[in-house]
Amino acid sequence: MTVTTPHETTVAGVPKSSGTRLADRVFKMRELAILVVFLVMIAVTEAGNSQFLSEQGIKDLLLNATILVLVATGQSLVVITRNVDLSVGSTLGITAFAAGTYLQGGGNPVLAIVFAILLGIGCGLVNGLLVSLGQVPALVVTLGTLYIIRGADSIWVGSRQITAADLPGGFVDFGSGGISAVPWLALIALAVLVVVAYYLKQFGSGRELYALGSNPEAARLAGIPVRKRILAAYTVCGGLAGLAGAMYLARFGNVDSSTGNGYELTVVSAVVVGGVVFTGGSGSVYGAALGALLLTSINSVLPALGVSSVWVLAINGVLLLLAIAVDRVVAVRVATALKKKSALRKGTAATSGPAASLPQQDNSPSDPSGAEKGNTHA
Amino acid sequence: MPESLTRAIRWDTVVGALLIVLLLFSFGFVDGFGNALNLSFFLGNTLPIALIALPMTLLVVSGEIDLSVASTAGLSGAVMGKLWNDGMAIETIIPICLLLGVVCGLVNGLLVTRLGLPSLAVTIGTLAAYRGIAQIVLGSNAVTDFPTQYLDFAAGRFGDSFLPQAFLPFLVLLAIAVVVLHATPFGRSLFAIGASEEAARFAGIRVKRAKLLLFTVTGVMASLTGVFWALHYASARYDNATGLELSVVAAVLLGGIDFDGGKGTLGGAVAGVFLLGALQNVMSLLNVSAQSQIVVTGVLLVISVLGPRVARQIAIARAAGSPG
Amino acid sequence: MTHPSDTGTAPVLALEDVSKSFGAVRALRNVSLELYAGEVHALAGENGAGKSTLIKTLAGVHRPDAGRVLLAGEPVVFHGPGDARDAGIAVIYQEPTLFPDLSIAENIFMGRQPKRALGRIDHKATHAATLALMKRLGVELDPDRPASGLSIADQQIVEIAKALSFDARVLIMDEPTAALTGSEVARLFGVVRTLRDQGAAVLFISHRLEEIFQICRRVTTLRDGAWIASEPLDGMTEDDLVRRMVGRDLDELYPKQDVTPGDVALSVRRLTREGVFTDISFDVRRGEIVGLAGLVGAGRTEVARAVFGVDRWDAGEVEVDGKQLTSGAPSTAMAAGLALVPEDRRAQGLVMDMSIERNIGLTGLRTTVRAGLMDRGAERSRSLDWAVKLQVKYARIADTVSTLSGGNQQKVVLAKWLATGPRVLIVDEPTRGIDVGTKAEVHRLLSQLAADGVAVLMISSDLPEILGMADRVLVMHEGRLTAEIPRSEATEETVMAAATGRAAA
Amino acid sequence: GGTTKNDVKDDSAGAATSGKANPNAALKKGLTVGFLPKAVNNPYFTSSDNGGKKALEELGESYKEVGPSSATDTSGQVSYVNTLTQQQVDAMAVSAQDPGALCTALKQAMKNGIKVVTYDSDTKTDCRNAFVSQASAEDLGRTEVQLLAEQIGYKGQIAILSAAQTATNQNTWIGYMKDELKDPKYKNIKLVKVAYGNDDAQQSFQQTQGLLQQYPNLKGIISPTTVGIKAAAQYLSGSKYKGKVKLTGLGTPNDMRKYVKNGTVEGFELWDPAKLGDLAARTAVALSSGQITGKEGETFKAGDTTYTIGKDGVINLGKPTVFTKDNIDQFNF
Ligand SMILES: Nc1ncnc2c1ncn2[C@@H]1O[C@H](COP(=O)(O)OP(=O)(O)OP(=O)(O)O)[C@@H](O)[C@H]1O
Ligand SMILES: Nc1ncnc2c1ncn2[C@@H]1O[C@H](COP(=O)(O)OP(=O)(O)OP(=O)(O)O)[C@@H](O)[C@H]1O
Ligand SMILES: [Mg+2]
Ligand SMILES: [Mg+2]
Repeated sequence: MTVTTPHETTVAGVPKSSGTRLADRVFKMRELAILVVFLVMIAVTEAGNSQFLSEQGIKDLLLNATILVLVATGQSLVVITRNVDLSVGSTLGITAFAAGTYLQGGGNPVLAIVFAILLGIGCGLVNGLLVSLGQVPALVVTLGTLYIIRGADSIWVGSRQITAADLPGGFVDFGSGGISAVPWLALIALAVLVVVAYYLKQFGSGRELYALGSNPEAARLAGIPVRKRILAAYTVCGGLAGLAGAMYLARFGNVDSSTGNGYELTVVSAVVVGGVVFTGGSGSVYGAALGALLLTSINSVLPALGVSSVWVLAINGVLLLLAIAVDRVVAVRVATALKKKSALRKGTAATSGPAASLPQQDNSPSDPSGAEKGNTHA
Repeated sequence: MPESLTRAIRWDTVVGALLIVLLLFSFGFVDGFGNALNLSFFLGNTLPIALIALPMTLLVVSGEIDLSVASTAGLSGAVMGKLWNDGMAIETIIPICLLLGVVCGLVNGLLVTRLGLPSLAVTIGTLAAYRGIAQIVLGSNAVTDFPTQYLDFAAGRFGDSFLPQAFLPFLVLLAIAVVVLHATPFGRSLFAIGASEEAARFAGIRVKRAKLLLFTVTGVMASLTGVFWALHYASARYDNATGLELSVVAAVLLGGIDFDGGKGTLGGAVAGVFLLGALQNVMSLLNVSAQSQIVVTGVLLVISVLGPRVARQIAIARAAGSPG
Repeated sequence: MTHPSDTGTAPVLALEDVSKSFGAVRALRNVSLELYAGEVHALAGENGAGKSTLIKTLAGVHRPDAGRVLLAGEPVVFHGPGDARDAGIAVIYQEPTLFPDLSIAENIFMGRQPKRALGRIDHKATHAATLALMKRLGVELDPDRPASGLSIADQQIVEIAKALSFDARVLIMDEPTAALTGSEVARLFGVVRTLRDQGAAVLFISHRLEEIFQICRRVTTLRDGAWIASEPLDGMTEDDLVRRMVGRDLDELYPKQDVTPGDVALSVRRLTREGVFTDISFDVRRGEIVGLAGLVGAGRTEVARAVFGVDRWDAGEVEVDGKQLTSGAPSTAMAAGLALVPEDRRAQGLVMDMSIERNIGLTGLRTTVRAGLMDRGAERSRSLDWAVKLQVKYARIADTVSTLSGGNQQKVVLAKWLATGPRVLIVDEPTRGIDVGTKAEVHRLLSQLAADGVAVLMISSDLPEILGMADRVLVMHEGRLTAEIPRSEATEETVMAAATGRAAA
Repeated sequence: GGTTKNDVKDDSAGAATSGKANPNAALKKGLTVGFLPKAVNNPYFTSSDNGGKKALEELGESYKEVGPSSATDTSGQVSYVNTLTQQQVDAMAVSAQDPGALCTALKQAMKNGIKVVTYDSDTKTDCRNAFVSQASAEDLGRTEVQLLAEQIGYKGQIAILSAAQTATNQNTWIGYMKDELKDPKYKNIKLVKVAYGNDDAQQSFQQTQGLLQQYPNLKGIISPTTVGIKAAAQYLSGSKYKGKVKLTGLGTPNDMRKYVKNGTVEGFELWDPAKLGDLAARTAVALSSGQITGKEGETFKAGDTTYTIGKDGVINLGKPTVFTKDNIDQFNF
């Protein structure tokens, strides 16, 4: 069998072409798009109300976002593995109350936070064990644990509540204090975010989360410890929900049995708006954090602009739809542009080959420029 | 894959059996359960969930989800209240509300099929949007003075029997849904779409059209439920039916419908709905607190997925243990 | 070079009396196999003979019900694919197992990335190593592009690169060449020979017998899960091998009947899909089999997809029997009598979780209907008819297709489309992964269909198949038709020349 | 033609009354009274229901409490009315989530001989026998404006932070607040906005932020809901507005103690929820015993006080208590 080595000449150099960089940019752009939407929104609000970006205003914006950022970061880890944790709201509620109870009895604030995280980890472990060892659909299981944890919380807490008066003053001040406009809580959330993002990008086990979300069967065949990774993702998610619970306590000073009720939908919205795909394998925690920032800011922007609260919910929903639609449209546009670009390249290559046998080819539109050609072959 | 298949096949019968066992137990041992009045309460209160569960099952089988149903119901109730307050005839209002349901469903469907957005994200968005519009439409008003013959129909029962009057139309809708899903080519194609959208497209199935249709039907059923809700409870407020979507999802999941799409039966879904409803009724009669009821619901959900799996493991272990 | 088995050293990897059942299906029955360092060993057998099952047993995916796996003479138990990998066994599975969202480089090195201090991934080194692998295979794939959107062939290349990156002592390849054209195969064999010479043991599966003879030294044959023979290939003929596999003599592989082409049935005019293919025009007449050849990535599949309507086209026209088709509407194409057997059977051809019966039934939803409801009896008999006609090997017609062997899955796809009684049939790699016996059967079927007046457009990367079956060969190169060669003039040389863009036709 | 609003007669003319009252009838013993709050687990309702429980124990009746776990789960509350009906309690005390939604079920209950008392939040008048009002809505609305006006020196912009937009009691109070503000002595006070925090801590929090950003010159906020005032106080105490923006409204002393002491809040008011529950329980028992039927003008004795039933079957608990840093330590609820 005679074999000729193909296309060495025509396609050489293609891989290093602009395709890569463009593709790279597409990924960055997803987060960029949200950032732009966010900045525009802030700018418009500031224009309409100069108080908005006062020191207090910025502080409020950051404080509002921190708790959601934390939970959304954890949730992203789980969603990346093609799972979901709907019980985060319940976990947040029960950990906040537990930390509060401990502080009420005169506990140490640092220990209270550790305690909340540990309890969150416990909840995460339960979810993780059920999902990974039981190999059952995450949606059903975590909807189940959402109810179970919430119910247990209500039974335990009853009608008790913890108010700021019950907490050490230092702890409550920590919840609203900070370095000028930057609250302590925001700094903690930022630290967590950066660490998680770095881990996901730079460590083998982090990449494996993406791999097993992208194709679980292939992950198993590649020898990735699937169950261990999923368990880890849920555990971190639970731990972060616990940390968020402690911060909720510090921030609002005020928890009862309904704390965190319905929070899962907000978290899922933030993650989705942030471009983390529900079928797993793609998205970044920075995106999720931006999504969280965007969502909480909408809730500050509308009142600040004096929009009647009657309108807030509807506007919220429409903005959410807009955000995901714009994100999608941009992604599709860029993908098309990319394709066109590679088409031009292909066309160039084709005409650079010998003339073909079919008559129609003579009328093919001439390719744009020699420069383009030079590029591809460089 | 084969595991989840066994789940779909076996679990809906298990849920059905559980429902029957629960009913028998309650008739025998729970004071006040068996009388006609209580049964009519139980059926009437479960009806909204059951109504939405019908199209939701079809939607989930085809691999999509609609979380905006409760908001659509709330919106149609709010519009109904508003138009009624404005003096329009109820006979005109109800069709308008259903038309509104078409629009709500179409918006979801178009966003999902035309823009290719994930339905979970889209319907979380419309969940907020529709509820928000309801709030704009009706504000803080609560409309309660609907005509008595309509209220009586929605809340009443046949004579002193246990059967709510609204239950018959539901049975008709149920029958239609069962036939559509399990006995028509359209239903068959839904299973194919849910299991593999691409393969379905390559088989010439009009995937987008089917999904758009389903979202629309879901919208209509949700708005019908909204109308029913407002009449059943004689109260149209913007926050009617808040949170109903989670109840529907929980019930449908309990009935063995796989949210990955392509699997499940309507029988299972409906059994799931009435199992949860009956359980709540019985637990209330037995003075189980609301908090404990939540826990029971959660445990039931976990068991619904874990149970079949454990049973399978045991079966395998037994097969391995026995010689041959 | 002396044969390794003669030197008395233990085999690197061996199976001893291994059995494996799936429920009632006995996929392997007391099979033994020995792999020696420095040899390329072929595994042959019909579809469903148990080849992939054997490989998965070696790879730790399946645990054998009975029998042992021996590594360098010592019995081992692999608890999972990871164990086998750690033991130096690299596997290319029959179906590509890529992570669509990750880059090619990450796909190749997942779980084994080069590390920097503190266990962080060295992204640069990963990139460089990937480039080196691509060079070795002679392909141009960007290490940073995501795996999603790669053609089946490119996916297969990535799989090969992944397996090579292990520097494994045992390399197992389950039909790695099924989607490749001659040039890639030649490259691959070059690499395999080098590995062999460096002392690796290679297990190779292919339904293209000439490939087995080209590169392998010994062959183990399976039939219905049972071991038939392990013997040197020296002195064997293809017919001998086929007889071992099938248990009987084989019909002619390319039973092309001569027909006089009738009217134009499929007419494609100046079809363009931007960035994919440009200005494609051709006709297919009744009774004709037209081959569509080209290198991997030439755009043949894309043309087929557009014609059938699963993709939109940007310009041009498609007519079936004089009826214009609309862009992007498979249902109208089907109604006009067009059928497409797609390239990727797992994603496009089959609903893997559905039964054989319903998969075949999927194309007949409009015909197996009575009073608007499904006629299950009609559906079942239609499916049974075609499953039998194509000799699909199954336990029960209600089993899910995912339990079938690769080749049998392909037959189900064919059955599904032939059952529509098409007037124009487009088949994209119709015999990919199909054993020789069945392949002859499929060819006979295509030929018969053509004789009955069906217009057939056959896309295949198997050049002998194109040359053996086609009345006319169209050749594509980088998204354009570059040649139209009548049967009399079609040879490997003329087709390859046009396919690589060197045509002077 | 069809059925329009005009065709429907307003038949909710007065409280559902039947039979004749016998003021001298002895209180029956061994009755079962079911309490159905808007939501269980709500501290406010827990205190009031406990008040009811104590009263019933004292009278020799038995007490039970059922209820949904969410204050917006109206259908859940309806099914609890049904449950109580099923269980044949003698009377129920209900805090209605919705004025209309419970009607069918409550009427059904009354048809079965169960006496229905609403407390804290009323239904339509024909769906219950009597309503125990925590304080007259008019009193509440007006006194809150008076409280705030005093704190800000009868001058400046003020806002209201309410609960849900549909909360009937809130809306009635807000109506009286607006009416009170028409008085010329408030001519320098401007009500700029009514915001809704939906009785959710976080939302109330953000609504407060929004109010302050939108109206930098805001002088005071009235929050006639315990959740709202608590969230607003927490925000103010952690912000630069502490002490500068006045806050008043309805809150519980335990919730608000810290903010009163640290100067965020000068004064707020509330009735004693335990007394509310106590009166609801005694009213229910009186109804069941036939001492009253719910008609205007009937009187009955609850504890040491004699109450008279007002128009539409409304019974008023009395004036609310105003809490300041001087008296707050005397209260614990
Ligand atoms: N997971 C499974 N469940 C049930 N049956 C299976 C499963 N995997 C394989 N089989 C059955 O085992 C037999 C052997 O299949 P296998 O895939 O090993 O064949 P093969 O020789 O690789 O065929 P091909 O050449 O078509 O790839 C077939 O009858 C197949 O249906
Ligand atoms: N699903 C897809 N999404 C995006 N791009 C694709 C997809 N499938 C193929 N491509 C790209 O389109 C181009 C044409 O591929 P196509 O599969 O049509 O070639 P082909 O001639 O059929 O080759 P073969 O079938 O032998 O792989 C290639 O560059 C390929 O990478
Ligand atoms: Mg195989
Ligand atoms: Mg192809």
